[in-house]
Amino acid sequence: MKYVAELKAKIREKLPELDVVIGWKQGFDPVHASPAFMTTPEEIEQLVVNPLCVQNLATYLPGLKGKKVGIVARECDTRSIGELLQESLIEREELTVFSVKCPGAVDLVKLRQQVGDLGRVRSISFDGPRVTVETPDESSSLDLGELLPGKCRVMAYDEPVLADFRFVDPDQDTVCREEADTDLVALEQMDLDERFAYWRGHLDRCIRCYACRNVCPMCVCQDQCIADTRDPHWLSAETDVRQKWMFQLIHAMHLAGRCTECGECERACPMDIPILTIRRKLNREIHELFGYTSGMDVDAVPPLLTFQPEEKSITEREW
Amino acid sequence: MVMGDLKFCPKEGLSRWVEELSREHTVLVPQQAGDAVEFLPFAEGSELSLDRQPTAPPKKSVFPQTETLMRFEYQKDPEHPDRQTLQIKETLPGKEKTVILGCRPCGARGFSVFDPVFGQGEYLDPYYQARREHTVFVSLACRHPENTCFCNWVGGGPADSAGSDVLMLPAGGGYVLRPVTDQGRQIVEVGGFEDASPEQQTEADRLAEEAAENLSPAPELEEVPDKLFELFENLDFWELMAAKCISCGACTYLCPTCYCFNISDEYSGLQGKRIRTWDNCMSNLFTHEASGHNPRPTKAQRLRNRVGHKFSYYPKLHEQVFACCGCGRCIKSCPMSVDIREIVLSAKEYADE
Amino acid sequence: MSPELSYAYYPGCSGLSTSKDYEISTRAVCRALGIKLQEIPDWSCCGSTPAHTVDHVFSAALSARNLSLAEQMGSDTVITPCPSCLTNLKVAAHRMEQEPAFQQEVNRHLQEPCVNTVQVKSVLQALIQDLGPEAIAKQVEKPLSGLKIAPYYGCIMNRPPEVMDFDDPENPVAMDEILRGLGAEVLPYPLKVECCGASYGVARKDVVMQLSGKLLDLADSLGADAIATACPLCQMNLDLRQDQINAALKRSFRLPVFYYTQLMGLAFGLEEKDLLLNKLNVPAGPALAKMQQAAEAAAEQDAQTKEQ
Amino acid sequence: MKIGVFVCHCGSNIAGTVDVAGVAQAAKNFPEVAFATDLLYSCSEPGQEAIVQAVQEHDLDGVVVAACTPRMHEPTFRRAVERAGLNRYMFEMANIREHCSWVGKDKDANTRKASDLVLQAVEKLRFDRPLQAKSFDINKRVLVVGGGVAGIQAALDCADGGLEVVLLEKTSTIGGKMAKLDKTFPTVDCSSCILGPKMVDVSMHPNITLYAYAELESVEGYVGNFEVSVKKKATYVDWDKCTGCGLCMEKCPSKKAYDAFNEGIAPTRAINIPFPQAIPKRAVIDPTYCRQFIKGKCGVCAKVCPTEAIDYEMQDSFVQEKVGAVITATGYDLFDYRKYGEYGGGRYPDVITSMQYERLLNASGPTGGHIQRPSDGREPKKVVFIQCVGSRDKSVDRPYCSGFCCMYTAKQTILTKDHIPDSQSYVFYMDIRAPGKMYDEFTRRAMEEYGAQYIRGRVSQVYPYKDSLIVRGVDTLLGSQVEIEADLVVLAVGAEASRGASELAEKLRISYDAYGFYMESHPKLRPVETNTAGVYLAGACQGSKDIPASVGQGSAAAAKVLALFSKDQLESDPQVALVSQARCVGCGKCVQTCPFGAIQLAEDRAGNPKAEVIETVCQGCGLCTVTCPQSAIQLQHFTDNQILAEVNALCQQAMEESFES
Amino acid sequence: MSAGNGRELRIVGFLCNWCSYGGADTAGVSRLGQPTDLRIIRLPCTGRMDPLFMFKALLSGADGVLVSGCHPRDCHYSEGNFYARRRLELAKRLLPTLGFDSGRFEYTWVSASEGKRWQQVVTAFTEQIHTLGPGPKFSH
Repeated sequence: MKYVAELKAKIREKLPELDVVIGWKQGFDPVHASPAFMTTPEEIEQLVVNPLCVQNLATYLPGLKGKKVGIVARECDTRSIGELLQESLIEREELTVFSVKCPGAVDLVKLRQQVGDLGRVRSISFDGPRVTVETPDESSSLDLGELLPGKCRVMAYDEPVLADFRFVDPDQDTVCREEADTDLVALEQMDLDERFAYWRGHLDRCIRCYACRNVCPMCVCQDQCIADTRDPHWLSAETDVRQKWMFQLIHAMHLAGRCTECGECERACPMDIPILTIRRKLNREIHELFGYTSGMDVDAVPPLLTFQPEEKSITEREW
Repeated sequence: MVMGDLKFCPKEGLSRWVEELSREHTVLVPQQAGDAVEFLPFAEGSELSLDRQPTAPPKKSVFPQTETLMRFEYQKDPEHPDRQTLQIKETLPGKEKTVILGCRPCGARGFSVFDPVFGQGEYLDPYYQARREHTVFVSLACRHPENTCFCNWVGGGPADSAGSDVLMLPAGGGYVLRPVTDQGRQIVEVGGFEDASPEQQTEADRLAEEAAENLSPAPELEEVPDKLFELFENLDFWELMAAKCISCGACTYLCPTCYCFNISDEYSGLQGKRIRTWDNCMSNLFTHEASGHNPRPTKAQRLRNRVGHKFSYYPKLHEQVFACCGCGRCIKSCPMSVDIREIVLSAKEYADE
Repeated sequence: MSPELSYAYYPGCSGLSTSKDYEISTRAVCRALGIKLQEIPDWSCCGSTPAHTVDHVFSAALSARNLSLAEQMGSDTVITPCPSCLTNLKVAAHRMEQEPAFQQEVNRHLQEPCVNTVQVKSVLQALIQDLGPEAIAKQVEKPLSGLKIAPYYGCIMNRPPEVMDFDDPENPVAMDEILRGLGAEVLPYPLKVECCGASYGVARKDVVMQLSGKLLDLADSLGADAIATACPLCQMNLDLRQDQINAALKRSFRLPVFYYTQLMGLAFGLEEKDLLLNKLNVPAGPALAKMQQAAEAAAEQDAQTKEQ
Repeated sequence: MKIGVFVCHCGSNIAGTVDVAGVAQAAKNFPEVAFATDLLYSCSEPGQEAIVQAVQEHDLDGVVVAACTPRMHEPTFRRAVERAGLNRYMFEMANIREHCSWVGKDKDANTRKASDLVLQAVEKLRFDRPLQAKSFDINKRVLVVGGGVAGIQAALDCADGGLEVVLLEKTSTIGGKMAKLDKTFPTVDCSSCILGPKMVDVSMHPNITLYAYAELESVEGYVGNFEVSVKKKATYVDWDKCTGCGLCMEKCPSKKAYDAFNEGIAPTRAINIPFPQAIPKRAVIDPTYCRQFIKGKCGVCAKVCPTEAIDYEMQDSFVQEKVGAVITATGYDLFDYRKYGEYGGGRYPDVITSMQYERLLNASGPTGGHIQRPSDGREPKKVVFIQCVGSRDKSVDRPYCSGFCCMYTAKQTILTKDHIPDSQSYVFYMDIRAPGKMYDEFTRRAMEEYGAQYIRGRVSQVYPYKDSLIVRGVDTLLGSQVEIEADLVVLAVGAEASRGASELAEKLRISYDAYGFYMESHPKLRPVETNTAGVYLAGACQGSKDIPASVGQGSAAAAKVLALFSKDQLESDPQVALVSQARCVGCGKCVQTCPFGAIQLAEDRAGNPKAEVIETVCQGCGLCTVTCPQSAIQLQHFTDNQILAEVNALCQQAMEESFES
Repeated sequence: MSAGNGRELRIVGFLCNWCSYGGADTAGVSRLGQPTDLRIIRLPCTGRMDPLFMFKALLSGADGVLVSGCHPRDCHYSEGNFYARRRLELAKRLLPTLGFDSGRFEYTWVSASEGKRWQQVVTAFTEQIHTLGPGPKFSH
C-alpha cells in the first residue's frame, strides 16, 4: 500500500506519546503476518499492511487498559473498537486509532485450496486484485476476490467507525462487499435433522482449545469464562460433543448483540469448524428484531442490556 | 537391518493393505474433515489424506483427551439410607490392537517424550501403558518439509524412525516399507508385499536425504536449557515474547508431546466417573491452587512455562531430550503466529548478550 | 378521488326480482362513485333462510361456492347489498375459519375448494369504510334538505357482532352518516335494529303486523317523512305490507320506505331508470314534493340574503 | 450432607392421586438423602414436630418437604427447620399438590412426577448454603393511598395506634364513593351522617398529613424504607389561604363545568368545592371550563376572594415522603353504562346510573333531594331498575358479580317510594344476592312493604316513545315478554377496577387480576397483604365490596402495619445477589441492568473495578446473574449451580446416556 | 396425538415465582387438569432465566422447554420480564439453525390469577411437543 510510508511517519510522530502501537509485521513465513507491538522506531520500520494482515488487533485492547495504545485498524476492526467503547471496556482517551483503508484479506484456507500446502509457499505478492503465489513447483496468479474470507462478503465497510488518522491510497476501492450469506443460506436449506447432524459432525472435531474465545475481541471475561470453572459448573471436563456444543452456545449467547462479526473465532479455529455461522444468525435476528448493528454507534446501548416496554418486532404467541 | 525386511507397497496397494489391517484392528488414518485432517477410524470408502501433515497428531489414540480412570456408584441401604457403600469399577483400556497409519515421523516421535513420564520409572500409568503397548505406528516419511518444520532441531528428521513401528518411505510411485519393530514387521506381513528392489531402496533414501536438505539448518541448542533457566525471573523478556499470545490452547492441544492432564470427577445422581483430561498450561486455571493462589497469573508466565518445560525443565530431568518433536503445529495453528523457534533463539541470544 | 375501488359483487336472488330497485340503484350509485363491481360469474343462491335450517354443511357449501368463484376471479373482497346473503356468506366463512374440519367437509361438496381468503362486506360497509362519507357527500348534486328520515337497518346486518364485525350492533350509524351527508335530516330512531318480522310474513302474518307496525308507529311518532332501509325483506314488510298493517292495526300510515341507495341516487341526481322509485308501494311523491318545497323555500331565502 | 425428605399426604389431597409412601421410598435412593418418610399433614403441629425430631435424631443438614406450594407454607417449614437448629435456608419444597396431585389424573404418572420433583428439590438443596438475614432500621410512617371509607378507616386506625400517616386522595376531598350516597343499606341511615365525623377526625388528627388533589408519582425502595414522590396537582387556589367560604363559587360566571361529585347530572361552576362537608373544604379551579384559562380573561374569583388565594399561575408540585409501609385503598369505578347500546345509556337523558340516582335522592344533591327526570324535571311515577349492568356478563368482560348492586337497588326502590308515594318501581334482576346480616330481610321489605315489583329477566331494549321510555324485556318466570312504559330507567352499574389501578400497581410492583383488581397474597389467609412486602390492600381495590367489608379491611390493613412496625428493625431477605470478587471483571453490565440501583462499582484492594451489591436494596430478582457473562454475580439460593442441578436432575436420563459411552 | 396418552416426554418449565408459579398454583387449586409431562423449576423472575438453561436442557435430552413469567409491565421486579423477552425471543430464533424445531421452546406470560390460561398453555405446549416427538439425541 502506498500509504504505508505515510502511516509509519505518523506512528513515529505519535510514538513518544504512546506506550505501544499495535500493527502487523511479516510472520514466520511468506503467507503469515503477525501482530507487532511497536515501541521503537526500528520496530515501526517492520510494519506491513497487506491482505495477509488478517488479525483483528482490537482483541488486545481490553488487556492493555490503562496504557496509551495506538492501533492500526481496518474499517471492520474499528467496529470492534466501537463496541468495546460502547461497553466502556476501553477508554477513548487512551486510544489512538490509525485507520487504514483495508487492502482486502486472504483466507488462508481458500489459498491453501488453490495452491496446496502453505508451508511450501516461497513468496506471495499483491498487485491490485491480482495475487501471485510462488511454490517450488509452480507460480499461480489468483484473484483476490476469490480469496476473501466469508466475513468480507456479507458486509461492506467504506468508512471506519472512528479514527484519529486515516490512510487511504488515491483511487483505492473498498474490497469487502455485501452479498448473500451463502453459508447461512446453505445451512438453512437443510432440514432440521441434517442441521443437527451438521453441527454434531463439525463440533465433534473441536479440541476445546478455546482459540475462538481467546481471539474474540468481545470476550471480556478474560480468565473467568464459565467454560473453565466448576462453580458455576456449566460444562464438565468431558470432551463429548454435548460440552463442545454447549460451549459454542455460551459463547454465541454472550456475544448476542455484541458480536462485530470480525470472524476471528472461525479463523482461529485450528480444526476449521464453521462457528461464525451461529453468530451471524444471531446478528441477523438482532438486526431484524431491534434494527441494531453492533459497534457502529459508540453511544448506543447493546440490545440485550436494554428493552422497550412494547417490542414492535416481537410477536408473542397467543395461546 | 536385514535387507529382506524392506517391502514395497505400490500406491494402489495401500488401501488394500489398510482394509486388510482393519479386519483385525482399529486402523486410524488421516482423513479430511472440514478443512482439517484428522485421524479417524478407517471404514469402507474412507479416503486417506496423506499429502498434508495431519492437523492434529495421533496423540489422542494413546493419550485420549478424556480418559475414564474408573467408574463408581454409591449403593444405598434402603432400610438405612444414611448408610451407603461405594462400588468402584475398573476401566482399563482393552487389549485390542490399534494401528495408526500415515502419521508423520514427528507424530510418532512424540511418544518418546511420553514414555519416560508414563511408562518408565517408579510410577507407571496403566492406562497409557496398555494403549501404548497395543498401538502400532506406521509413519510416512516426509517428502517436502514445510516452513514450520524444525524436527532437525530436536533430533528428528523427515525419515526419523524413533517411536515408529514401520516407516513408509515414498519411492517409485509407492512406498518402501521399513519395519522398525517386531510389531511393525507383523503388520507389514499382513500386506503380503514384494521385497523392495534396490532401486526403490535407493530412491527412497535419496528422497529422504533431499527432504532433510530442504530443512533449514538446525542451530546449536546445547546451552538453551540453562539459558532458559537463567531467564526464569526475567519477566520483561517473557512479556515481550508473549505480547501477541492470546493464551488459547491450540498449541498445546495439537502438540504431540504435551502431556499435562487434569483429573476430575463427574457425577450424575449416585453414579459417577473419574476422568483424566488434557490440561493446558496456557490456561489461567492451569495448576490453579485451591487456596485461590495462581502460580502463573499472567500469560507471560504461562508461555514461559510452556517453552521452559519443553526446552529446559524436561531435558534437565530426562537426559537432555527436548520435549518437542519439531512438528511446527504450534506455529502454524497459532491464530497470532507465535513462533516457538523465535522464542528459543531469542532466549539463546538474549543470554548471549 | 382515491385509487379505484373494485370488488367482486354478489347481487343475490332477490336483487333480480323483488328488490330489483335496490340492486339497480346500488349499481348506479357505485358507478357514480367510481366503484367497480365485478359480478361473480355463475353465482348461485346463498340458500337464504331455508338452507341453513335444514343442513349447515350444505348451506355453507352454497356460500362457499360463491366465495370460491370470487377467489378464482382473483378478488380479495366480495360485497353484497343484501344482509341475508351477507349473513350466509359471512357465517360460512367464519365457521370455516374457526373449524378446519368443517371447511374440509364443505369443500367436499365443491368442484373448486374454497380457500377462504376473500373478505365479505356489505355494500354499506364498503361505502362507509373504503370510500368514506366525505367522498359520498362530494357527489351530492341535489341535497335531500328538509327530508326527515328514520334510518332502519334491520336486525341481521350487524349481528351477531363476532361474525359481522361492523358498526355498533345495538346502535349502528353507518347509514345515518351517509344520509346526513346527502343533506337529509336523520332522526334518532331507537328501533334501528329491531326485527320487522322477516319471513314470518308468510307463515304468521300477525307477527309481522305487530312488529312492522311498531316500527312504522315509532317513525311516524318521530315525524319521519320516510324510512330508509338496507334490507330487501325489511323493505318489503314495511312498504308492501303497509296497507295490510294499516288495516290490521286500524292506522293510516303513508310512509314511503326507500332503499338508502335510492336516496343516494336521488341526491346524486340520477335518473328514474337507475332508481326505479315507481316500484315503491307507498308512493314517494308526497315526501319528495315536501322536500322540493323546502328546497325552494331555502333557495328563496338564500337569494334574499344575497340581495341584502 | 445429610438430607431428610418428608412427603406429605395432605389428607387425601395428595395421597389420593400420588403414592406418597412410594415417593418417600424412592427418595431414600436419592443422593445424600439420609432419611425419608411420609407424613399425614406435614404442616400440622405433629407434622412439624416430626420434622424437628427427625432433624435432631438423624443429624440432618437439610430438609426437603414435598407438599403444597411453597407460596403457601415455605415460611412455616422454614421456621420448623430453624426450630430444629438448622439454618432456615437449608430447606427446599417440592410442590406435589398444586403442580401434581391436583392437576394429574393418572396415579402412576403423578407418582413418577412427584418423585422427579423431590429429586429436583434434593439436587437443589445439595447446593444450598446457610444464609443470614441482615437487620435494617425502618421508618415507622405509613402511606395510605385513597381517601374513601377504607382509606379513612386505615388512616385513623394507624394514626390512633401512634403511627404517622400520609393520606393521599386524588380528588379535592376525601370521602370517596360513600360521600356521594344518600342512605346506606340495610339500615337506611344517612351516609354522610356516619361518614362525616370520620372525615372530620382525619382532618383534625395530629398524626395524619392529608394530601388531597394529589397522586402517587413514584415509589422507590422496599419494605421499611419506601421513598415516595407525591404529585400535588395544581388547584390554582392557594389552600393555605383558602378558607372554603365559597364566595368564588357563587360569583363564578362559568356555570357549565362538569360536576364529577354529582356524576354530571347537573353542571357546576369552574371553581368549586364539591360539597359542603368536603374535607379539606377548599376550592379548585377546573381549567377546562374556567374563562381565565380558556379566554385569558375573567379573573372574577381572584377579585372576590377575600384572602387572595387565587393563583392562576400555579403548577403541579412534588413532595417527597419517606414511609415504611403503604396501604392501597384506591376503591373502584363504575361500569361505563354506554357499553350496553340496547339500554340507551348516554343517548337518552332519562336512562341514568344508580350513582346518579343516589345524587337525585340526596338532599345535598343538585335537585335538593327531589327526584326529577334529567330531561324535563318531571317527577317520575314509574321507575324501572335494571340490575347487573356490567356484572355477571361475559360479553362485556365483566363475568363477576359486583356484590352490592342487589342491595342498593332494593334501597333505592324503598327510597323512591319514600320520596314519591304514588310511584311504582320495577326491578329487572337475574338473581337476588343478599348474603349479609339483615340483607335478605331488607330486599324482602322492598318487595313486600314498598311494593317494588321484581321481574326475573333481562331487558332487551329501552327506547323513547313520545314522553316515556319503553322498557322491553322478558319475565322468565312467566315465560313471556314484558313491556313497561317507564318515566325513568336506573341502571344498576357494577363495580370495576379503579381507572389507573394498573399504573399504580406497576409503581407499587403489586399484581392485579384480569379485571384490574389488586391481587391479595392469599385469597383466604392473607386477604389484605400483597406479594410485595410492606404493601397492603384495603377496600374495593382488591375486589368489589360494600361499606362494612371495606371498613373491615381498612382496619385489618392498619393492624398489619401496626404489627409490622411493632419491631424497630426488619430482617432483609438474604436471598440476594453476591459478587465473587475473584471472578468479577468489573465490566459494569450488572450495574447497568439492575432495576433497583442495588449494584455499584467499587474497587478491590488492587484498585480493579468490582461490582458490589447493596444487600438491603437488592430485591433478589436475579437479572444481574443472567447479565453477567462470567456468572460472577450469583443470586443466592438460585445460583447457576442450583438451577443447573435441577435441570440435570430432570434430564438425568440423557446424562446417564453419556456415562454409557 | 393427545398428550395425556402414551409415553411421557420430558418437558422442563421455568416459572417466575410471583406470577406464573402462582398461576400454576391457581390452576391446581381449581383442579384444572393438565398433562403430566411438565416439571417446573421455580425462579424468582424470568429475568433470572438464562436462555442457556434452555439450551442446556435441550442438549441434555429435554424434549421441550417452557418459560412463563409475569405479563409485560406486571413484573414484580418491574423490568425482569422485559429483558427476558428479548433474550428468550432471540434464543428461540436460534434454535432452527442448530437443528432444533423452534416449537420445542416457548415463552409466555401467565399471571397468578390466570389458572385457566396456565392449563391452556400446559396442555397446548405438551400437545405440541408430542406432535414434534422426542427431541434430537446424541445417541452413540
